[in-house]
Amino acid sequence: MDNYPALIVVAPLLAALFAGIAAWIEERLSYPIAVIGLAISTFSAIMTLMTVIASGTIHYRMAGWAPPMGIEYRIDLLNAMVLLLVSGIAFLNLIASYKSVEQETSDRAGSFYTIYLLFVTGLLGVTATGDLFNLYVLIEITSLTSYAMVALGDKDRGPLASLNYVFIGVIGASFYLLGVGYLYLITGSLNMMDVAGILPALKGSSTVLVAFILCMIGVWIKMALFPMHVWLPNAYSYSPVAFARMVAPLMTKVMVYVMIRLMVTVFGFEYIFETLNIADAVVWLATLAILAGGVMALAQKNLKKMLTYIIVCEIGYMVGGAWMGNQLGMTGAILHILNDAIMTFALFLAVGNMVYKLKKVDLTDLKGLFGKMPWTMTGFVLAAFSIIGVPPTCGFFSKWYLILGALEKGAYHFAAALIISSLICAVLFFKVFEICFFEPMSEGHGHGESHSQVAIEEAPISMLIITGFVSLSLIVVGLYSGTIVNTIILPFLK
Amino acid sequence: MTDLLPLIVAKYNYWLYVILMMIGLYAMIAKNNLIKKLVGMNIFQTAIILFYVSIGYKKDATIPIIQSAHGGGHGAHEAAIHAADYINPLPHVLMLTAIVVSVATFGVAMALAVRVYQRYQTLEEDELRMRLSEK
Amino acid sequence: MRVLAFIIVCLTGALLLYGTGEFPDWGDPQSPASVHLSNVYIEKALEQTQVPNLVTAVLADYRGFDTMFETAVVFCAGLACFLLLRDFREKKERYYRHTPTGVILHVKDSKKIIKVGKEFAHMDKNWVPSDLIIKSVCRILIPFIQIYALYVVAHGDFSPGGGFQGGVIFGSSLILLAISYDLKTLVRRIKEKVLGIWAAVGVLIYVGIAAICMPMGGNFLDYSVLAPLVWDPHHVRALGMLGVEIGVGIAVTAVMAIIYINIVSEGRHEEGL
Amino acid sequence: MHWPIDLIVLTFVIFCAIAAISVKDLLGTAILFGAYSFMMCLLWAVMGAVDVAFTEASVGAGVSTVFFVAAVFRTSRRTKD
Repeated sequence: MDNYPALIVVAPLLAALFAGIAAWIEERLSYPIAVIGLAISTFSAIMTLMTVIASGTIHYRMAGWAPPMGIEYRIDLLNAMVLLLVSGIAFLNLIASYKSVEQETSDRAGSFYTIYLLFVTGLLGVTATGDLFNLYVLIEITSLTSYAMVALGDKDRGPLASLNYVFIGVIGASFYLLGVGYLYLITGSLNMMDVAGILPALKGSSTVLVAFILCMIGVWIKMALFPMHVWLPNAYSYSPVAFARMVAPLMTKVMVYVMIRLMVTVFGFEYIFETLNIADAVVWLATLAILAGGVMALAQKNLKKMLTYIIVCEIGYMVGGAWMGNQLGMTGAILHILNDAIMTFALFLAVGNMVYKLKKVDLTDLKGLFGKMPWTMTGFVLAAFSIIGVPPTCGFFSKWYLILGALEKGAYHFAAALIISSLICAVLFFKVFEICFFEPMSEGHGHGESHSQVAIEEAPISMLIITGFVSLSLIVVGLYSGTIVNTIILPFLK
Repeated sequence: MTDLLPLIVAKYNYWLYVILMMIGLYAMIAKNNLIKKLVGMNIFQTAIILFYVSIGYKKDATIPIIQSAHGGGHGAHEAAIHAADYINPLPHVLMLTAIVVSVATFGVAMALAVRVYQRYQTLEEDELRMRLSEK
Repeated sequence: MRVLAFIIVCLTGALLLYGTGEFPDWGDPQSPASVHLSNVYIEKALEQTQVPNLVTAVLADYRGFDTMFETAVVFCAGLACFLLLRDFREKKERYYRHTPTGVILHVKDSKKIIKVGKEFAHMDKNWVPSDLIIKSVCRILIPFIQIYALYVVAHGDFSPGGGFQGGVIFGSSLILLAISYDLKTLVRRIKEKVLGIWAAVGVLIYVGIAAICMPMGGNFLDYSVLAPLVWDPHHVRALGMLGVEIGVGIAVTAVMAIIYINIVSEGRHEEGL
Repeated sequence: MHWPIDLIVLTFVIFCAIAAISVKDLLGTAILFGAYSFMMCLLWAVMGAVDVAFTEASVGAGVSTVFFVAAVFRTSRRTKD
């Protein structure tokens, strides 16, 4: 079977279509179809990752045409890792969300799964492809699906938030498309490797410079880097929980991946850090993003909104690390894609369980939650520790690399911002813990006894198992981060 | 004048696509009505399509349909095909896809606009902002 | 806001104009874009795919993978419109028309449903007497438009056109039916369920043809391995493209109708333009 | 020698675009927008992009305008800018 790379993307697409047909004929069939599709995809992703580690980069030619003419999937270590991450998270989330989809969008569950699968297809395709234009089409699939989902979640404010998201999303995608156009005009090719081969000869060209800036702006808008972040908090907090749990960890990370791919593979380090002198400015922008994200998170009263601002903050980490221009920073950024996806997923899983039981998650609604949902809160605490960066969890290690990278470059402001933002996160989460743990449900009797008296009302078992599994994997990934760096990231950067 | 004309002809398309893009972008950011913004969005996208099509144009070349083979005989393509005779087909292909994507986005955006109107009875941004702050 | 917009627009414009400085001249046959890849397509496509329309050849074969996702985007848009707008609740107020007398009944209670038949007919709220000329002209035109649409799909290999354009034209013939008669006529003739399934089936034809290539021993989308399945192995790629274009056409037709019906009736499928 | 047609049509396109975003009646915007799309289609046909022109004629000037009119029918025609 050499077709695993194609199967990763095609299995969810086929499943989406069958689920779409099933939605009209027998709606209950949609869910098992979706599970099968994503299971195949995850399995193929695991096989692909193993093949890549064992025997190096895979080239898969779509329609059998040689690369610059046809579209090629070029899967190296970084791709393979992100592919497994995306399909794995989508699969686990799908298993966890059966109940919450039933609760939130019961009458349209079939269509929900179809859109969900199409979104996953888009993300996987963005990650796997080796063609600049194909990337654009797939970005549009992910955008269209998320527009629909945002409007679907909150019936009241959703449509307006979604329409604003459409405007910003289209500007972002169009800038990227324009950048690709400039690249095509000057090189005559769309394949990433082919373009990368031609570009060094055109070093001083203003067209290449403009192409680079346009692509970067487009990708930054899509990943919600600080001044372009306005769409993200509303969009993510209004979409249905089952979707938010997947889009929050994955969408921005995949866009960070796209940025790293453009930097490393297409334009090349040499061009970015030696010919251009904008790395310092971008690191400053990332610093600002971290601080602004942290401060705005402090101001929120709703748990979901607060977490979305933390995402804005985390994007700053990764962009800053990638633009540090040294190996340590890049290692940190790539490791943080993995870690941040898992820890955001764990956080949102816990929040999803809370929403399932409480309906609203304003901070004041969380009183006495430790007693009511002990397992969910354990997962939440682990994930929060990881975001803060407490040692055995995985969040610590990527921050460590990022700080080392910043110190090596001499970007002390970035290192300081990282530490400050960790403190802000600590303050934020301890505020939440305080409410959940010490403030009793109603008229309580102090903190000691209250949680033995409150009846335990946990989320369904399927959601809890996934929450527990993902929270534990935070520690496992943390302990094995040395292995991940040595087998995947360092060989990739060489 | 004799020097100016070739320059204008050589770059006119590219300049005007920039102007069209600026019009579209301006409408998207500054206009108050959501439907007007959508029109701006579409102008923005067509400007990009114009840019791509301009890349593909080649002087003294014909449309990218190979003529000798019309009717599809087996031996018809024995006559040599010169690349210089035909316009570059690749940007056209890309733009077909881009047009489709833009109409899909347009349809979804229109559906959203209808939903927004159902909820707030207006599509003017300032009025929407007022409604939102009232609650 | 306007000042800010103006500044952003001017900055973008300046950036883009700066980029045009080193562009090759418009229509220059020696520009990199016209030399590097396109020559290979122009010289090889007919020989390799047996399709004289280079755009179709590149669209459905060399870059068929893009087109597959483009179709998925269309499907996605249709689904999104359906999810956003479709409203299954019955309308409370109804209007009926007593056919023999022309009297209009306004029923406010949703439980009282008058049987629609010979005596009574459904009517829209803002009803206008239908124009005989428009009705008859459209009635004559629609079949021809549809045949033209089929021609465009089928002849996409040889002349401009293809699945997408044909699908849009077919879809607009359905929309024309809804506009010239009324929305109910269209909804009665083509059930919503049929449209929904068609949209998915159209994309499925595309992905299915592409996916069959994998068990047959080729890469994804590699039509050439389908040769044993078709009657004319020499033209297997052209036939593969035709199949794919038919899928695109079906999907696009259905989606255009879905989007129109949902927007114009606010998702109630009862009355509209 | 296509460039004179190209120049003239391009200028028309710009006029249509400006008019479409500045007219105060949304139905008028819809029609001007259709005209804009059709001009674009003409331009692309002149540049030899027949497939793109065909698509734009059926999509931009056709179906998009219909969606537009449908949406205006369900919302409002009035606008302040």
